[in-house]
Amino acid sequence: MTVRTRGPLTRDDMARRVADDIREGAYVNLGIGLPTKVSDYLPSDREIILHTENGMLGMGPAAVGDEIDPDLLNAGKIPVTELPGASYFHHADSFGMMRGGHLDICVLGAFQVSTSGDLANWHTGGEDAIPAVGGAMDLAIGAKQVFVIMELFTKEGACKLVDECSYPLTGIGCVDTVYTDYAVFDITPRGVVAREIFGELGLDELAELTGLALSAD
Amino acid sequence: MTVRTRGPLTRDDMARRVADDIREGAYVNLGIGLPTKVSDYLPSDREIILHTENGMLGMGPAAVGDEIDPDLLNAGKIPVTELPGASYFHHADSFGMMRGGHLDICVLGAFQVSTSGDLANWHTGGEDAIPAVGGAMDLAIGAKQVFVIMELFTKEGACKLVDECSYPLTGIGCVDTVYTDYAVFDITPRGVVAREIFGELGLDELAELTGLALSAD
Amino acid sequence: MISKIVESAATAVRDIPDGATVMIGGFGTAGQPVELIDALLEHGVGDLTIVNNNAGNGTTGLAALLGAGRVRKIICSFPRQVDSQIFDGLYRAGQLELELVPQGTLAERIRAGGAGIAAFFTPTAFGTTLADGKETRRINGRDYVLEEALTADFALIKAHEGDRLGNLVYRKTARNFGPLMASAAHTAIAQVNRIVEVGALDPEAVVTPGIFVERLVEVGGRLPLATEGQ
Amino acid sequence: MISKIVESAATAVRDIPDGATVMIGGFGTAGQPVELIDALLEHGVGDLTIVNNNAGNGTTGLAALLGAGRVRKIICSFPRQVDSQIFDGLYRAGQLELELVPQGTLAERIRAGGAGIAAFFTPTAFGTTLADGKETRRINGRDYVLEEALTADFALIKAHEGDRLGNLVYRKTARNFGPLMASAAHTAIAQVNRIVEVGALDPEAVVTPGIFVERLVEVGGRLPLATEGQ
Repeated sequence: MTVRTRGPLTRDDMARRVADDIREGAYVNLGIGLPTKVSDYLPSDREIILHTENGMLGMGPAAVGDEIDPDLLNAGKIPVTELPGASYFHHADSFGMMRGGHLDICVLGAFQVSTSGDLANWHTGGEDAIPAVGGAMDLAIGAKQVFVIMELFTKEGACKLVDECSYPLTGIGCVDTVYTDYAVFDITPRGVVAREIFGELGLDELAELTGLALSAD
Repeated sequence: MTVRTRGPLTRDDMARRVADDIREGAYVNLGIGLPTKVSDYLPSDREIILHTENGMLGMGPAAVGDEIDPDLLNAGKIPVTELPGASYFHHADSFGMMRGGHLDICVLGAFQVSTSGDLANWHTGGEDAIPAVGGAMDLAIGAKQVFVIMELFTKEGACKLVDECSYPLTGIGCVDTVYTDYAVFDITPRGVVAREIFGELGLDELAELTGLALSAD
Repeated sequence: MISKIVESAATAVRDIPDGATVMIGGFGTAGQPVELIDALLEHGVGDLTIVNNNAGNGTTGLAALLGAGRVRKIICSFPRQVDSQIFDGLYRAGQLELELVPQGTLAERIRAGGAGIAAFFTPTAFGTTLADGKETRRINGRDYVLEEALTADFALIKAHEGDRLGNLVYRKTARNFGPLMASAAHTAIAQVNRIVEVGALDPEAVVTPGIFVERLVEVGGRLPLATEGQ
Repeated sequence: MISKIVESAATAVRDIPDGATVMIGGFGTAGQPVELIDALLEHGVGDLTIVNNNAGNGTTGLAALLGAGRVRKIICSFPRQVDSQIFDGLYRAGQLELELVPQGTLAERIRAGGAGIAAFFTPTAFGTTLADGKETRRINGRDYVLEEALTADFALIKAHEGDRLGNLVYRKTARNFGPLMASAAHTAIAQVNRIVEVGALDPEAVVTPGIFVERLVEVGGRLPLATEGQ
């Protein structure tokens, strides 16, 4: 089999698929990078409240032109806007919201996710790499549901959903669902369930491709 | 010697004496009861900021008439007023101010104070007594300086400044100065110093009366 | 559209079951959610564990709940007051369990419960009978007591204004335990003097963000009566 | 009359000694007290321990302080950014000690320092390399890591408005670490966009009560430039 590194879904498709699973009224934190793109696809008929770790609920879209205010940034330090009903708070309160389990969903990127829900997304472990953790570990253990959005394979063809993470961990057993370009995987006590497979592959083919024991929904 | 239970200073005198020792700019918490009376004697030429444990800095005098607002009470649940520059905060922040050592002075009543600065002011230890601690233990250990204001003797003539407290403790080694109707006592590493004696007694007489080893300033 | 507004205090409390742990806001009467407590009394459940700073004043509110025999245990800092006769009688009769907690430790335990902190070392109460049996530790030359977080099934609190998202502001010293309890309870129920439109509250001045509030009910701006004494 | 107002940033920082621990507010550039950092750089002391969420952006502010060799150690959560080249070089050369702390743990440690809590059990980082060597404990079926409070000799923060008593309000997400650091430092120094009269700030909306602030200096409403990237 040739290395297939990209599945049927584009990154925008993946973001749209995650957005579909965010229900009306949810309090949601979107991580830096690909997760941020989810905000572009939140259904307009659902009222969803975005949290940013740097002290805000009710975050609106990225600021453009005159809207740009250097005191109003998201976690990626991009200028954003404020929606009606927003509130500001300091960092201890903001991370208390995470750690205390008040966020319904957080969406994170990942280097690897294990079949038991371990998350590795903060550090490659490379000797020369400068470590930077930010809010990753707090987000990983805090939200009621942790969604990971990532391509299933690295550019080199290595599967990122693994039996055991080789990268340094961000959190243990914390991931609930992994949204990839091939499928949506739920991490359950009975193993990994491929809840939804995109494109033409069957469950057996996906299991072979990933080298994992998978079951269907 | 006959039992002498009351010294030269009245309770108002004692409160005035404490007030004299509160410097310009101090953040001060006045406990329930006699300590509250200190506020009546704060020098008008000094700006002193009063904290109340139930979530306020910048507390003003007791409210009268139309000023009475059931949402604006002091720790004794008496309606009070708000001064310009006041602020409100929740209980965790309010007690963080105490515990974190931000208050300059708190003034407390006491059943007993020991010569090493232990404080007993929350519970008589009586079997049938219903315990109630409130903020007493937080105040005892939190302020930069803890002043106790109390009559030196009980009505039965027992000295309340003692070598070891017989009542249950509120805090250990926490009292700095004891303002009584007989004298002002500083609790120091070298023992109890009678910094100021009121009326006609000499140091030796006061030592005999109290049964304590005292030194002069 | 999100709306956490419920029509009545009775509706707001109707799923509180027997045996629930319920935090109730207020310092004395300031911030006491009188209408919610009355609804809880009317609702009729018992065997409750109540977390409040006090243990009831006079014969109404929390005192009435105690008097009706609905409370198994109370966790508080200052039960004895000039008008705490209902508590006093039950306690002396051995009909009510009391967990006495220093006020700042009570506040911090509730805050920890809301913030996902399991336990913390505090200097308060070290060397006193209220630390009996508790783990202690010397850290950087000072002695501390280990205290665990407090959480609850429900919180009943009183705020001044709120919007349909559950954002709340308070009035003066009626704020006290409200924001903490809202964060520490699975279901936080707020009575407010006035419900306002979304956007009417200044985002810089919101004290309890809506994420902490599950239900709110407008009780029409009634202010409680002040009581004197401790 | 109390006045915590000082005439200039230079005056505000002039007693910061060599070897001091200095907390510096800001999340990236929002809330970064640029003028105070510049004054600290000009002041010339070194061997500093800095607590900040990041480790400098570009070549100004905190990055300039690092670049001038004034910092011995930095305690932060997210040093590596697109424009953290000064930090990166020093770190790789072994000329700067790094204590990496998860952002929420950093915030909570500072808050604990201000609130007199010596240490706390947090679930964050359990089972990761950032908990290596730390005490852990299972509490009610979940695993936690013990983390100690952080305090500092000085805090440099940026607020929006302040009065002579030191009461502060912030603007939007520039609030971030400011209120926490003010509470955790022996001497908290705030630069504000505008000094207002006592009584001008709404007591319900004051975020940092003056008790936490020792000095404030007006820097004239300059807003920092926004930077993009992480």
